[in-house]
Amino acid sequence: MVEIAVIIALLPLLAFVIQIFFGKRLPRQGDWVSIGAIVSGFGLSLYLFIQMLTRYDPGFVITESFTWIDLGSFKINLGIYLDNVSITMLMVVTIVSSLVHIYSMAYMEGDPRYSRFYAYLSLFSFSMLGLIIWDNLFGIYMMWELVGLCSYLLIGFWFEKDSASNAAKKAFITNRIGDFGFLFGLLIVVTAIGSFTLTDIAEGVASGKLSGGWLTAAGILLFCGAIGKSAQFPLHVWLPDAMEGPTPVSALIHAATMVAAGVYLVARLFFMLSLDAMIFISYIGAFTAIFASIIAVTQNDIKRVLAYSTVSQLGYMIMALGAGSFTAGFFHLVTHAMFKAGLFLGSGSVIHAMHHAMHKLDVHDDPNDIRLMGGFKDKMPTTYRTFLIYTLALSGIPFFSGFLSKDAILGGTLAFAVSQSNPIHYLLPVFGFAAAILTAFYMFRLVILTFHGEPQRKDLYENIHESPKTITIPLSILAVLSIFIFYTLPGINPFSAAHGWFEHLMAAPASAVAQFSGHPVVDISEHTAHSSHTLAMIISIIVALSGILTAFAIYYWKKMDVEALTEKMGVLYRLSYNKFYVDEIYEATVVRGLLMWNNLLSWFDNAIIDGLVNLTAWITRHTSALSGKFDNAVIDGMVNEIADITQGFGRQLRRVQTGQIQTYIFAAVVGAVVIILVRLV
Amino acid sequence: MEATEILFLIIAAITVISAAIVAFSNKIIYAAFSLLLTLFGFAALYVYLSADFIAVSQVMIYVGGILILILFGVLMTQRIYDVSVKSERNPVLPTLLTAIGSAVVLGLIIFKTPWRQVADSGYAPITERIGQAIMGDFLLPFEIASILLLAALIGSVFIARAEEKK
Amino acid sequence: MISLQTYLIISALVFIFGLIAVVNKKNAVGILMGVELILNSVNLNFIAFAKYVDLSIKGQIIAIFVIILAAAEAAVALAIVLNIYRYRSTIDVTTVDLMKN
Amino acid sequence: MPDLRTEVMEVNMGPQHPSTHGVLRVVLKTDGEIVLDAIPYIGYLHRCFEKHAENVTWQQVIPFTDRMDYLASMNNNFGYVVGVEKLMGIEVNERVERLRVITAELNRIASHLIALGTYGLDIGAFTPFLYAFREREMILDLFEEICGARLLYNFMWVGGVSHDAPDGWIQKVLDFCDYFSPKIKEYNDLLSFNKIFIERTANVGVLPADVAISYGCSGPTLRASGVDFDLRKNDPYSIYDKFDFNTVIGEGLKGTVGDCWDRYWVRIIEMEESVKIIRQAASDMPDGNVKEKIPKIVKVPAGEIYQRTETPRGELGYYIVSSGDKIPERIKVRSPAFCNLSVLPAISRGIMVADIVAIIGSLDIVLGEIDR
Amino acid sequence: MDPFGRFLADLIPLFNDMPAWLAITITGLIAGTLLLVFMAVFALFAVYLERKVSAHMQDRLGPMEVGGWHGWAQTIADAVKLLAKEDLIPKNVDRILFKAAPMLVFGATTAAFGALPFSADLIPADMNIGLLYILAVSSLVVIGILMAGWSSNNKWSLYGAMRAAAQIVSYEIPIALSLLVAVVIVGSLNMSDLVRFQDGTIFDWIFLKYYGLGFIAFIIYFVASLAEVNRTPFDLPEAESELVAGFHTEYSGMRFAMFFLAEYANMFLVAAIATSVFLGGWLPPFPVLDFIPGAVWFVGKSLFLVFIQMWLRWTLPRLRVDQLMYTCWKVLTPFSFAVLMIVATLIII
Amino acid sequence: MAQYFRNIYETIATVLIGMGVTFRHLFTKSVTLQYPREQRELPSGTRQKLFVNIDDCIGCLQCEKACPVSCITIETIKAEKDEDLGETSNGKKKRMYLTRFDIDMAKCCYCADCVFPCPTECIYMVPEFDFATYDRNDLVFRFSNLSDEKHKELIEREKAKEAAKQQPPEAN
Repeated sequence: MVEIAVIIALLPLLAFVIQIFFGKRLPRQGDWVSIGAIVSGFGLSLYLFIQMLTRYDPGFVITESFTWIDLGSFKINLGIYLDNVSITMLMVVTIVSSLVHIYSMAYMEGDPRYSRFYAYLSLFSFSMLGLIIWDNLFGIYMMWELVGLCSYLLIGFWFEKDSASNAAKKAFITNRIGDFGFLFGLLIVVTAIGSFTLTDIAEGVASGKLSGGWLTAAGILLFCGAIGKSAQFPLHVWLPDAMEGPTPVSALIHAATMVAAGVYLVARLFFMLSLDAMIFISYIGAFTAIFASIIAVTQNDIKRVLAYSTVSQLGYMIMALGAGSFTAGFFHLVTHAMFKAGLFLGSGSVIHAMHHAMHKLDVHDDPNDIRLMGGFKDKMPTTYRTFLIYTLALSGIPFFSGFLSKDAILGGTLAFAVSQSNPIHYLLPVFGFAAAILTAFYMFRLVILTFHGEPQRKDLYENIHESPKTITIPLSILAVLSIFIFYTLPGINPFSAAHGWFEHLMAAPASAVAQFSGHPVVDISEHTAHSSHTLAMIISIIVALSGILTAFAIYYWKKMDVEALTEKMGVLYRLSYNKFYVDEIYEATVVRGLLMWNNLLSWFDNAIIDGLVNLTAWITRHTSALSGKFDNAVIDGMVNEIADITQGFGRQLRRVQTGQIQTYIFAAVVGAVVIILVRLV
Repeated sequence: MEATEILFLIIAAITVISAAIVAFSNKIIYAAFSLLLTLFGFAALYVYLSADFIAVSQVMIYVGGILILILFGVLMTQRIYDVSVKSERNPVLPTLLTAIGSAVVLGLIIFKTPWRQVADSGYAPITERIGQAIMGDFLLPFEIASILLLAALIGSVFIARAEEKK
Repeated sequence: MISLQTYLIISALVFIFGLIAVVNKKNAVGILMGVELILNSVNLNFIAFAKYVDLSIKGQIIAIFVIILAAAEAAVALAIVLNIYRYRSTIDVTTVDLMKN
Repeated sequence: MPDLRTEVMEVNMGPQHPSTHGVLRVVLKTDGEIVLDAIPYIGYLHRCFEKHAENVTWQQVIPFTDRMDYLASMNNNFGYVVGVEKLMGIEVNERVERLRVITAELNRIASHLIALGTYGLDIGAFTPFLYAFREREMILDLFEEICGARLLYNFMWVGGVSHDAPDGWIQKVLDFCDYFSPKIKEYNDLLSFNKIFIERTANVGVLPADVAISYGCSGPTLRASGVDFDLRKNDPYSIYDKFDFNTVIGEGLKGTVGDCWDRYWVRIIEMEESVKIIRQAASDMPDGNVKEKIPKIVKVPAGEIYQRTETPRGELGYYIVSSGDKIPERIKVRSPAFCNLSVLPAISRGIMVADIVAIIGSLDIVLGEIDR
Repeated sequence: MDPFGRFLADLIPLFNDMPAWLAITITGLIAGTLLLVFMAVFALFAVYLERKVSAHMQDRLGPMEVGGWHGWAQTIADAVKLLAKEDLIPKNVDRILFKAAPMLVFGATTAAFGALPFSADLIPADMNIGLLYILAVSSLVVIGILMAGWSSNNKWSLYGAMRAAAQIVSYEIPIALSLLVAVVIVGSLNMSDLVRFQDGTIFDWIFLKYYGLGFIAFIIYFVASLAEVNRTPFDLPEAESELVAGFHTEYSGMRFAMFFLAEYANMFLVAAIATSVFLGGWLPPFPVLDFIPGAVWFVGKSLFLVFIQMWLRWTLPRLRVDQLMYTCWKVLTPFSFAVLMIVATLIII
Repeated sequence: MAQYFRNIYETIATVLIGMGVTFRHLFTKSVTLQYPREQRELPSGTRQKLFVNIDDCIGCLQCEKACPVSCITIETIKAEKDEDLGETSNGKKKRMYLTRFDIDMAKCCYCADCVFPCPTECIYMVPEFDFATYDRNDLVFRFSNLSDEKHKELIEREKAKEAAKQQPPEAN
């Protein structure tokens, strides 16, 4: 088991090494190396996955570790931690990664750094898989940074474009801010418990080595890493910019896997979250969900819409985890990975087609702009159909996977709100539903603008063609995987996954905090959970349908004039369109603040210090003018005498300062001799 | 007096005298080559101290490495038109003071300290113990030393390489 | 007859010669040689102490580290000397006084 | 801070130096192993050929031409006699022409053998040198048999050749051709395709075609730079137009066109081409009196001619002025090796001392011809 | 007492009665004399061999006159001639260093010979760090060469000396690393331990061990040792077509003879190290051949390697300085590192 | 990277090929001749040392004129009408006493230009090449075979003739 997991992770590393050194010289630039590695990884994961299904044991855990660094009293162990969650995650990552690898064969064809691209993809796959299987936070942190690096490399893959390299830098720096939090949290944990291993931490927390405020702080700080990586609210700014990278990268890294790493981390640390930390996490998630979906409504770049949608959905997952719905959050992670990757790949297909059309017509325009599309559904039937399935899934329409997980989340938050004494926590489900309606709205806006209606640009439209097989096949596979049935088995109830394998196997881990304090962190009774689920299901269907209807009303049937609507919404529209000015605010506060501090210092230097100096000079000048009027004979003599003495003294002193080491050595030796003599005699 | 002691005295004399030549020779190249003798003398003394591994390392690293570096330094920094390259000297007085001062201090230390001496343990192969110690107790300094060497390597290459003309 | 003091005396003498070389020579390479002498005399002390006082191999190990250090020092110092020579065409340390004043 | 300064060392390479192929003196300005400038100084072997020629009779000039390029005396004779015959309007018979072509090509092979043998020596391989000499010895034996001399032949005379080929000589020549062709593979195994040799010579001393042309290079040196220029084809003299052979030009097989390896390789292939010519010339050799046109006293009608021929080193040109006397008015020689050597400074800046040796060797200079 | 002492004591019972220090001194003297004689005889023989090998490879005969049968006495005559030659010291050389240089080179080589295991008994000095000792002492040769080059007051000599120094110092690294492979396998630096480890048949010799890795290490060592002794294709320090004769351009007569002898002795030295470390030293390839004395095997194997050195010399051209360094740093060193790492890993596993 | 390994492979392969060549030659017969004991058979026309069959020389000075380096020095004295110096082997009458026929082989350039004009084919090159000497003067070969007395006598006669020529004819 463990060996297989290690092999799964190491295969892409091998591919990376081969690619980076020999890639250019291999036939087909060696793409088959990377693809082969990840596909065999997928096969092995499938094997693990099937084993997991046959075992059907929610409590399955297998760990194996060895000592890596032995500093006597302090050891760093490295090891593998396999449970149902990580096996499922392996499955998700390898499947999406395999499909993206295959997809890229067509998408990246003819790129001058084709082999380099595959090398990066392989490196990413390795680090992501490694992140999943490590049994300790240190290893996870290492891989965490490695995926960050890969993300940086891949966002900036077309570094000739300024925007791409800037986006890469932005992503990297923003992530570092979050990682600082991670690091500090790590330090708190290791200081208190003395080990990085998850099991040790669990034991430590359970035995109270880390508790109270420190526990909360550790939880929140570790979560900071997730804020950065999963693009949660204050640090979400990098993800939309990251769309400058190639679309397969967006699908793989910035929709399905790496951004989910934050969620995965929170899921891994679920056992050590105190209630305060959970509430914090939950609100961050909820706010991000609503915030990002508002922005998504007005974006015109197809990938940006999806990016903000991703941010919003990640917020969902975080919110669910924070609200104690471990299973729901993780469930959404899995389903979302499938259909969001699909959405990105679908958008990539569209962009690919647009790009080719523009290239053919020699038009220089943004191929991502949905305002230039329209009516593509006849031209690209497969893309359209799959895209529609994903959109339905994302919007939370029954019979699709998204419905199940979204419903679980909303139910979970509702139950959480009910179980808490403070009614303010009803904000969480409210945010959730609001986000859901917006999600349905903007997704259908996207679908309608892209695939329905009249073509906006006839010339482009004429030259749009369906993408090649290597693109449509991954799309179809992902579309199939977005159907409810895969998640509810052995049950076939399309409205609830409660009896499916997923909910059975991915039961929330026992909270170590609860073990220590003796009472559960979040106490939700069976009944509350059930009733809230039913309620949430009804509301969410209504909400989703209303969102879809609104979208159709505005964009398809044109019941409302878009222009007028935007006029009417005014401030809100502009806020949304300009992404709530977050970037500008950062510019104004953080960047400007630093600059201002510099300016202040320089002003202080210029005004105060120089002023003082100038003042002294002025005084001196006047004094000397005064002294000039004095009786020269007396003063001159005195002054000259003093000057001579000073000069002579200085001249003597200067000889000490020869600038030659030997003199200094001499002096040092003499000094040492004198000191030792004094001590000895 | 035993033969080994006579040999010891000869070696000690060679070491000290050649060290003196290093210090006082006017020809830098003579200084460099008598440094060879000094280093050899030291290696021989190490053998007397039953530190044969260090003795061989001394020969290998000092003679085979550092001395060659120094010779390169001499050769590269002298205009090669004449073999006799004089090395100029600083004023004598500070040197004299330094020498006498440190001689007095060292003499006092050597003769006034009551050295806690242990009986001569005789010769025993030591290489293996050194290896064990370096890989065990002294692993960290060893690793640091290797990093230091690497840094020195890179640094010296960087410093010494000819700068490209702009 | 060969005792600890014998070694200490030899080492002290070499140390003093090294010091003289360092203080007295104008040639940077000469100074470097003086430094090597000093390092060697120190090494001799370490090894002598290891044999006569401590009866362990710690002294020898320190000596090994000193040798390593000396190697690194020689490499870097010579690189610097060569660079000085390249720019100023002399390695007379009394003229290399950019730090002066 | 003063300018960046490096220690420039001036080293004399030669006139007594193993790899200057004679008494050439090259003054190297070096910075360590890097050569900043290489200036050849010549004249140590100056013997006043041109002045001599103004003081001896037309026939007596021939032994002096032998001594210019002492490695290819036949070819030196060839140019001179062809020039004088053209001035005099003599047509020699077929047998003479064929004998001349055979000996000239044999001598080309001998000269190239020396060139590649000594080149191996320059690069440090000693053995190919002796193998090359072994084969050259056989050619010299053939020469000794036909004209009695092994190095300085005085074989081609105005109006004919000094000796007719003895019985069976032609067969011996053909036998030699059969013997020699497989030997080339041996040289290739031993030297040409040796990786170390390639590393030493390929991409070293690259002589671009335009530079080669502007310095007036000729022969294998020029052809190795990719210029298709061979006087046997481009300005045929004697009966070279009758034979089927290829002009060998450098292709940059192991490096860049015009590098040392190309120059070496051109010579190797040229030997094969020469063998081809010899086989054609030696097959069905006509009978005839080789001396019938040799005048008792050569008197050349007043006039002047510039006759150029392709020697192993390149274009050897005789500018012959006659005032109608028994003695030449003026003979000026355009020496191929001189022009070839003159590119040395141009292609040897910024390379290593060892490369200088490789370049000089690949130019295949003969000081006897440069200094004359 | 060391093995050689025991060997002598067995031979001459008188030794057992002597005071220890006298016995040690006398064995030392005997060993030294034997070594010197061996070196001189070997060098003369090697020069003769080289002449003959080169001659026959070039379809020549080589010396045929002096001494009758195939000119066997030619090198002896040459040695006598060199000894009898006028002691020529050029005018502007640094006389002290000029005289000291050949002695240093010769002395270093002789000293290194002291630790060679000629056979189970015939080891002049069986140190526990013998291999390291040999490497250390033979690195002294560089100093001698630098001395010679500098003191000659000749630019070409200086070139040669600088090249030699750079070359030998660089190639010590692959040499040490490839020898370390064997050291790691055996776990000892003692020369006779190294040999004894390979007891058995030819397949127990290190060069046939560890799935060909031993062979790679052996090849790396052999190639690097060619550079260490300035043999073709690494004979740049004395490249006659570039530097005339390198560091010994100005030497003649006896001093030249010392360089010359030291060069050939060095050839034997590196071959002997290879023999004892990789090729089973004094051991016969199959135990059946035990009746032949170990020293014969040892010298025979070493001579075979010396022959290969000569063979290479008369086959190959010479590298350029940068290519030389390339070969060392980018080919031999990485490969020897890799082999060392793999072998170490295999041993640990 | 692949280039790197290819380079290593090529180096090893070509070195082995070269070693194969030299190894083969180790066993091929050598081409050396042990010179003083073994000697090569020189071809018939070989041009080594000049030789003059002085009995056939008619003193026509053709060879002296043909020599580009003037290494042949001939002095002749005309024979009296009644003197019969004999005939050359190809039937030409000799009319000259050869008081001097010196060839300085140190100067000779072995071009054989002197051989061809000779009407009696008395000057030719012989296959003798090891005539090295310690003194350069020993390389001047004197072919005149007149005895000293005869030589002196002829000189006297010539002098007398000269004197006679210078005296006015009426003195007779």
